[in-house]
Amino acid sequence: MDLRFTEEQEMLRTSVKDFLATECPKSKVRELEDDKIGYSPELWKKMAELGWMGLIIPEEYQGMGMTFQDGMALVEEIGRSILPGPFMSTLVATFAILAAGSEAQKQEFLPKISRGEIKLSLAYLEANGKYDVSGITIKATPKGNDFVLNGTKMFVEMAHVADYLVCATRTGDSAKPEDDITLFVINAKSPSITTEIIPTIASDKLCEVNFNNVHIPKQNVLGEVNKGWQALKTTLRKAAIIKCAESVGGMQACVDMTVAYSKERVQYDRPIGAFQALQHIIADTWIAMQTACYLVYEAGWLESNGLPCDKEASMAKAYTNEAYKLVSKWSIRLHGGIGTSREHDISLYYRRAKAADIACGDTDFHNEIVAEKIGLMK
Amino acid sequence: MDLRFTEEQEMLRTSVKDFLATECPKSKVRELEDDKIGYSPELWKKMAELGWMGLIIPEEYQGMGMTFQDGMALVEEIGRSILPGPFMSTLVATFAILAAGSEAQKQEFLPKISRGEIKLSLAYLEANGKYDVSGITIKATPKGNDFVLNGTKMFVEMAHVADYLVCATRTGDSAKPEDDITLFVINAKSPSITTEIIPTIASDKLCEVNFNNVHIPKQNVLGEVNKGWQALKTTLRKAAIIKCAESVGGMQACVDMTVAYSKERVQYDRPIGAFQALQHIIADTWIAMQTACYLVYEAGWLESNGLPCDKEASMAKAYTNEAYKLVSKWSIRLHGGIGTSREHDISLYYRRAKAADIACGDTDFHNEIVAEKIGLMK
Amino acid sequence: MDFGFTEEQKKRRQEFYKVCAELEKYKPRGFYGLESIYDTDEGWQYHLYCAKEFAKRGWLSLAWPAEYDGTGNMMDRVLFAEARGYHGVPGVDIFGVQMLAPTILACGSEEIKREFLPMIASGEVQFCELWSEPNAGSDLAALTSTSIRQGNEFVINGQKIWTTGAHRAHWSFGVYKDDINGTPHHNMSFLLFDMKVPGITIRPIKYMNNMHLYNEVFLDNVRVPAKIVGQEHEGWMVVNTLAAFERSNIDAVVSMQRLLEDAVNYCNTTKQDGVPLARNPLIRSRLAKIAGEIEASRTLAYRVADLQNRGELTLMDAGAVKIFSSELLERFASLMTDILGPYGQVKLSRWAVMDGLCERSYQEHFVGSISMGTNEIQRNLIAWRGLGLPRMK
Amino acid sequence: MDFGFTEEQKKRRQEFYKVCAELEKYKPRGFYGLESIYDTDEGWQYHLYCAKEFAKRGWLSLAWPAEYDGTGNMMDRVLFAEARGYHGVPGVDIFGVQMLAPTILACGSEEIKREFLPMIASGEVQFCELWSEPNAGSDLAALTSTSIRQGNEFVINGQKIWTTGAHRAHWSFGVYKDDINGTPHHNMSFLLFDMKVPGITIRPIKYMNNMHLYNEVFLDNVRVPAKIVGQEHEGWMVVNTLAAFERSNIDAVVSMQRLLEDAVNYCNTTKQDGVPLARNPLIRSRLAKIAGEIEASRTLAYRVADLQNRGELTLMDAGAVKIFSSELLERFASLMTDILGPYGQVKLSRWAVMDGLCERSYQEHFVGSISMGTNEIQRNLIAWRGLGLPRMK
Repeated sequence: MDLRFTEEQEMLRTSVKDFLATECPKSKVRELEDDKIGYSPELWKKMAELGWMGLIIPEEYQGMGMTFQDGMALVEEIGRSILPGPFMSTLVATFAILAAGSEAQKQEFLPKISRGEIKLSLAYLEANGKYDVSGITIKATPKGNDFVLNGTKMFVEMAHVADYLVCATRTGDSAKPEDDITLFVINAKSPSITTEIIPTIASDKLCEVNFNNVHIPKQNVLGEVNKGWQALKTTLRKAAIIKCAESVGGMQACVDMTVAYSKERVQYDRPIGAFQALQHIIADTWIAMQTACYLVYEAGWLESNGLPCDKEASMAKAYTNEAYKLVSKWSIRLHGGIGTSREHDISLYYRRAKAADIACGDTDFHNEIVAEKIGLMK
Repeated sequence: MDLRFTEEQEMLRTSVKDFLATECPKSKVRELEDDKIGYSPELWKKMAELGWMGLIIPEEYQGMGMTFQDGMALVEEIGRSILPGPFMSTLVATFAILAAGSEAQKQEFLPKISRGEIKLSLAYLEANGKYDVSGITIKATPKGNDFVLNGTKMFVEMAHVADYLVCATRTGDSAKPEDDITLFVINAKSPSITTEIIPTIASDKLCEVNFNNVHIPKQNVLGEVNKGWQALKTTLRKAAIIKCAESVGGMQACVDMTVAYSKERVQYDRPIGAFQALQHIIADTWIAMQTACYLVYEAGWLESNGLPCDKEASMAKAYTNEAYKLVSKWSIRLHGGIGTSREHDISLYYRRAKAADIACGDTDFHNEIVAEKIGLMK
Repeated sequence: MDFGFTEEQKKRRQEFYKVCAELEKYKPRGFYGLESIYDTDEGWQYHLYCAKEFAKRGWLSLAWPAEYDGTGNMMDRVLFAEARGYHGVPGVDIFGVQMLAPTILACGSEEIKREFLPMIASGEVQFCELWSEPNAGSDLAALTSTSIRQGNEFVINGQKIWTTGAHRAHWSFGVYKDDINGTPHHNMSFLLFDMKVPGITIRPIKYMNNMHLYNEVFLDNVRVPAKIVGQEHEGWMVVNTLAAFERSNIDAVVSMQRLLEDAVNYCNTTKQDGVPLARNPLIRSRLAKIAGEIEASRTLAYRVADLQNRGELTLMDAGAVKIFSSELLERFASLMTDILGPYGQVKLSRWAVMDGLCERSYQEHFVGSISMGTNEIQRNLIAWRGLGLPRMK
Repeated sequence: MDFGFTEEQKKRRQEFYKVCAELEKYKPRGFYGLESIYDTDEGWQYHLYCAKEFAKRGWLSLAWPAEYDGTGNMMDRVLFAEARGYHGVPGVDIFGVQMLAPTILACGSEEIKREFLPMIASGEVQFCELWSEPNAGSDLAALTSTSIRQGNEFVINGQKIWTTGAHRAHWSFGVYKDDINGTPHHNMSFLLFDMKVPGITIRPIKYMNNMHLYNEVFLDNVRVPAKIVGQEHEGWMVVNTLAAFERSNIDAVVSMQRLLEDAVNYCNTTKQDGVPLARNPLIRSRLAKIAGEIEASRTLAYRVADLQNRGELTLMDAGAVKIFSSELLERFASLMTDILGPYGQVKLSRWAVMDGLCERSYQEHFVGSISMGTNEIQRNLIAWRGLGLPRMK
């Protein structure tokens, strides 16, 4: 047991932090929130050059071949700095290709992802808003050498700029909702696909995506027809853990900013950080952040080592959801008026904390998984 | 609208407070906790002389004819001072007789209650631990001019010294659980009844009561056969509100004691009450107490005026359950080591807060009633 | 203890509800709370329209003494606020009607009363509060903007911040140091002036969700006639009088009742797997808890009104309402966004549920806990003044 | 970052669990936690029996350096604690083994080490901590009991309070003012002495549930040989060293894992209306939340052990574990008594569910949040020392 980041990870963290401080300051974040596209292609190119998109992709596909935990270290910094754009969505889709892709598919997509040539997203949720597998209802029907897809996916991150969508569909009528899920990699630029940005609290460009008789060649099935659930489950679990890493970074930023502000801001002739009631609140936010950290790190270690971790991933996500909302809420409270303003950075985290809570399953959803995994009878 | 106690109530409060301060100091409370009988007959006699048991009984039955709200004012002081014994159990049983008793029954029991000659208790819960009507399962079967009762009631307060039990039984097999409830007034001294004290957190003498072929004359039916539910429901609602009044008094005592202690106790060269973090905790306990107060007072006013208040009573009980536990917990925390000791008074409240939470329906039970009453579809 | 209303009060309440229900019909979509009053022109016009309707009926001066055309009973104000809150209708200037008017009644000279009370009651003149400064947020004693007397005028210089609605208001009230060398708490005046006088620059400060509520107000040799509430140099006392009125603002409390009904309705009509959300035991339990807390904050507001009626309101009681109701709104908004699932994050749009109000509340609740003296300051006041705990030097 | 164990650690863990499972078979009914060790003779005998079994295997000196027969790895201590916590088995003196031994290793002279470490490792000598005084609870600097040197001896006078297990312990460690006129923090010594020397009077202080855990200890001209840990007059430094070991006590953390399993088992096997409690969505949600928090406190305990292994443990990290785990136990106990309904209040008896452990925890959790420096003091330390927030004068 050694609960430190590796030296390599520490270097990565520092470089990511420094890079984003220069390339994506908070003024840029705010600008991208209001921007229709919502990301900076130049920045994307630089990130690709640094190898970020390929970080966890094996070297044989032109990635850097680093571990899932290394990826978490990167994403933690992204969460700390806040980076709008299709990085996270592409990463999650990459998990799906790694989990289910054939060798040919990996050869086709992973090098392009590594090089930053394509952006992806996972199309999972639907209008019903359900996080579990029964929420997937849109049907792909075989027709000749194609499948034909109709229906609507909701809250698809950055779909409006994605080149490909990894889409979870239903290809049968089995009684068990897990049994007839099929994943496709779909060219998002198809004219039969329309996307529309849903205005959200984090302005993070979640989209409604409509599939209107989209023809998908059979070779675009990711994994086997009707057998997509296992790979999707793995993908969603990894997505949840990596989202937690992002939140952990965000929480750390909140605590750091609040500590710094409370040392500077003077009221009643002393820094507000000298007031014991505020000290205790700050200490509590630090504890919430710290406990979330190690839950998340543990889940990440298990995932990275291929060990079973459905329970730990769900514990981490449920806990982190609430911790991030709590920490960012108190950070605003402690900043006072300025904290509620758009020109101050702290509310960026508060709004993202809510988005992070929703992404990859909310607290109730994950707690139900935990309930099962600790052995509570269904 | 006038949210002050009446002058009469204020006088009553003062007299109860002064009386209990002299007659039932905390040393006495502790003694009675360890005592097998659990109450002081001399004290009981004095209380009767003051008219407490008959306070809310109409004058025609030798009571003082005061209102339910007046009763709450009395009970609030009992909660503040802590008074072990069969006062509350007798009061609750009195509600049942008032709600369902025939004129003859009222003539028989109420004057004796007023004079303190008999002690009563409501036998309601069973081994299944359910608060709702479906929890009542023990059967009374007609036999000649009697009913024959068999079965076990649980958590019957002070049953071991009660002269009579008001017992909720089932006298039919209707599909609707509300439909065949019958209430009886039963002579608790019958040799076919055995009682055993269950050791509990508040040492408040909750009993297991076994009915072994107890013959009950038909004239002891309270209200009509199979029609007991309405009266029982009213009784339980009044019991819940009056329990809240007791808790409100307990909370006030907790806050007062903690404020006083924090002004006296010196650490780091100043009274601990000067530490802001503790000030804020104390302020929060005060707010919790204060909010509970007015919820409870409102429910009591509605009840006292015969207005519908199932919703408000359940809101008050659910809120007060949690508030009292919270306030008494923090009161111990703020007292530090001494607060955890048996020789200090504060833990008496903490233990009673848990008992109060359980008595007359816990938080989930009452919140479910609230859920229905605010219109959430079943 | 009597929670009941007189027959007259009941009748008046009915009237309040009737008028507010009518006004609700004209409410712009997504109009919600204080923020919507000041953010858009449409919202501001709607607010003024409602104000006129209320003024017509004498409802902006409800709780004032009879000599100033009021009923003299705070309970009327509460009942009116309930009706407005329930229907989500604006029209009552929280600064002019709710804070300034009672302060003037308590501390104002007859001259000030005769000039300003009718102005406020007319609904045509809206106020803002020139209060906090960049280095004087909670700590108002630290303010540095000055008002220097020159004959019958004051010359004001300085900078105010977090001024809600400064970009809309016609008049302002505020405090300024009028005696730079004076002893603390005896060196400021509480002044009223027209916001259209020269020398005032207003810079918007956007709220985190981009709404325009707050402003910075720069005062550069602003020359105004001397309209003082209370004594010159003794503005601190006036500030404290006002603070109690400010914090016992119960409109926010009662508006939650409506949000609860809307939430119940949403849960009854929205199905998941064919089952209404209302049957989800987690939702039932959580909404029931919130409902109890809303009822608690309502009774606490009644208590405040009752105390006000007898002139017994303390900062402790006012602070309790403020703390409890602002933090309740936070919990409620948080719960509602949870119940809505992925839709909890959606802003007013064709995808929005409940017109995006939950997403908005999730951000706007901070207005309650931070402004008008942070909840932390309120807790200090409860501890110090209410419970008599020692103040650390 | 590596949360894994070596093969050797896994093997050792298996051994820990095996032995503890065996020892559990002899556990008296209702034996639970620290309190049961000291309360009854039966509990104390069981504790000593387990101690002997552990001592035999060298497990009381696990994390000590190899030269004192340990493995030198804190993780072994954690794994051992997990096994004990899981099986609810005593046998490890929290004062001697968990606090004093590491403190002696860090600050003790070779002479002290050679005398006391084997004593502790034997499991035959149990310690108590003479720490708080009536007017020095959290504020240890305020203590007034004295130890005056007379040649090779000290004469001790004063009064200690909240001394856990003083009525059972063979030896004590504690701090006393050894220089009444000395400068603060350089005027006390950390002394060890046999509790059977003359002049010691022990008065029980019953816990709220009547258990005998705490004592007052009166020291009246107690004459003891000078056995000092650290330097004379410099006991304050030793106290601070010990504090970190004290607060990172992870046994309490891991014992919750077992309570969780018992709770799950109870909910699976107890039916209401024919349906297991486990299917109640409220119970599912609440137990799941607690389970996540237990896991969080476990990982935090691992982190503390990891830091200790590198000598990097700070009061901040130790305090976080103490705060989080003690308040978690409070929430857990509260939840469990709720789940048990009316049975949540029942003490060990024929009506008790889960041997009345929930009712006990509901009271005994305060031991965690109040002793070893209240959680409020811990929060101060995190703010001051950990986060560098300014300390108000």
